[in-house]
Amino acid sequence: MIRVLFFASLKEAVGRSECRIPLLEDRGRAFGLDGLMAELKERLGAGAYAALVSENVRIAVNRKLVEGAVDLRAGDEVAFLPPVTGG
Amino acid sequence: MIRVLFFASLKEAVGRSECRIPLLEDRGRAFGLDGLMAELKERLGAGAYAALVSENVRIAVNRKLVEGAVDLRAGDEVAFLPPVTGG
Amino acid sequence: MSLERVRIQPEDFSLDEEWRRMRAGLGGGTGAVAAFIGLVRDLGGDGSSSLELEHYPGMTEASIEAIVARAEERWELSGALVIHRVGRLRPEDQIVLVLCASRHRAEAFSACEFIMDFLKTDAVFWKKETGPDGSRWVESTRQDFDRAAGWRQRREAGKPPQA
Amino acid sequence: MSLERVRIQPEDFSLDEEWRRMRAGLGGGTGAVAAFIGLVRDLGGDGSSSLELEHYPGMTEASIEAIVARAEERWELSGALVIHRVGRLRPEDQIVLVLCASRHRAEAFSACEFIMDFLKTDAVFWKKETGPDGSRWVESTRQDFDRAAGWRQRREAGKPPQA
Repeated sequence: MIRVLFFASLKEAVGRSECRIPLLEDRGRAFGLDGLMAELKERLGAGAYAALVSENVRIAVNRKLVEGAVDLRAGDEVAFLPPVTGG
Repeated sequence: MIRVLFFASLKEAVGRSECRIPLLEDRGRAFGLDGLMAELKERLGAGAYAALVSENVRIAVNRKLVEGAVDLRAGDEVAFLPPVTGG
Repeated sequence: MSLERVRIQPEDFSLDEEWRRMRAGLGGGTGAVAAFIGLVRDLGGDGSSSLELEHYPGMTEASIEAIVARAEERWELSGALVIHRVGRLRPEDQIVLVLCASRHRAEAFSACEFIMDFLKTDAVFWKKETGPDGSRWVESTRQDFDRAAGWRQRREAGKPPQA
Repeated sequence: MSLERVRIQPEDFSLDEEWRRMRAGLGGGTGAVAAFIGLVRDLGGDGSSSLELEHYPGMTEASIEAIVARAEERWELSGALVIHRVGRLRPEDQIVLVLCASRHRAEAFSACEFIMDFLKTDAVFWKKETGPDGSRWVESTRQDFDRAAGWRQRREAGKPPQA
């Protein structure tokens, strides 16, 4: 299971602060961020999905920012972060 | 009477923190800083006087820095200030 | 430093308490302490506005720890502390405290200002302002990014360039 | 500002008390408070050194008032306070407090640092250090004069040049 978190404006766009996505395998290929995105698109609908993929949204896996293709493992925490305001 | 104050290293050089000098008039001329210096030279001795006239000593009359010739009036406070250290 | 350096909390903080705690851990070589307190500004001027701060527990602390660590690489600090509040804040509330101790004042001031500047761009917080014109998510300002960029351009110890 | 801005005293001060007092007088437009505390450094490293501060009552306060007034001409401050101790101080004692409040952090930091820099060169104090090598009257350092000169060269609001 992957824990997915949405913060700030994304939490409002998605309508919730988190969801859990089962770890799916695609013909032996590891489940990765791309698979997660496809799954989220299906579950959250096009409007919320559009917010998640807007260009200034950053993704953190286990609280570290990531870019590009990332494999996910059971228990991973994936967070969608809109631009931070700072302190 | 003029109140004369010595601070910090000058207090140590003169051996006291203040003295009082009577307001003397010189043939009708107003008593000024030059008259005060002459009076201090006589009263304090050459060693202490040398400290007072060293180039980095500043003089304040009634708590304002002065330069050059200044007339003094009864009740004036003349202070000899070595270089300040700052806060 | 063994003392905790970063704290995120909904509660208010006491400048004095934090200063006393830091002071107890300083050696005799510390001559300068620079402190910064940020207050919530009153948007509408009538005290009715508010600010909601959201954070990502764990990641937010790490983002600030990284800023403090960069300051410590740059200047010799005998103490450093950042406290940031989250949750709902009102105008005039204290929102952030930064304390930096060093041998001389230039280092303490620079480190404190450096940390505040990077808090504004790199710390993982989201702020929602509610003022007379409704609510909006705040973004870092152009000026904030310029100040942070100024520090990056000057890798050597020192000041950011003039705004 | 109606609040007293300069205080000379032999007694220690409380950062919190001064901050609470200033805060009570600030409006909702203040977003930033920069503070500086100077501590007596331990010369010999064994806590046996001491510092004796002499001042000229009246003239010392006026010399600091003039520095604060210059800072207020240069930056918009909603609060400014300088407390300086005199008399015999020991290593690690608090010696000076500067508090500056403003709308934004850049102004508060700059004003606080400006005041500290000019306190070092223009404030009417004399310091006698007693350390392992005996007593001596301290003079402002070359670096102190350079920092003050840097501010003078930049009459516009802003930072001193790099050291």
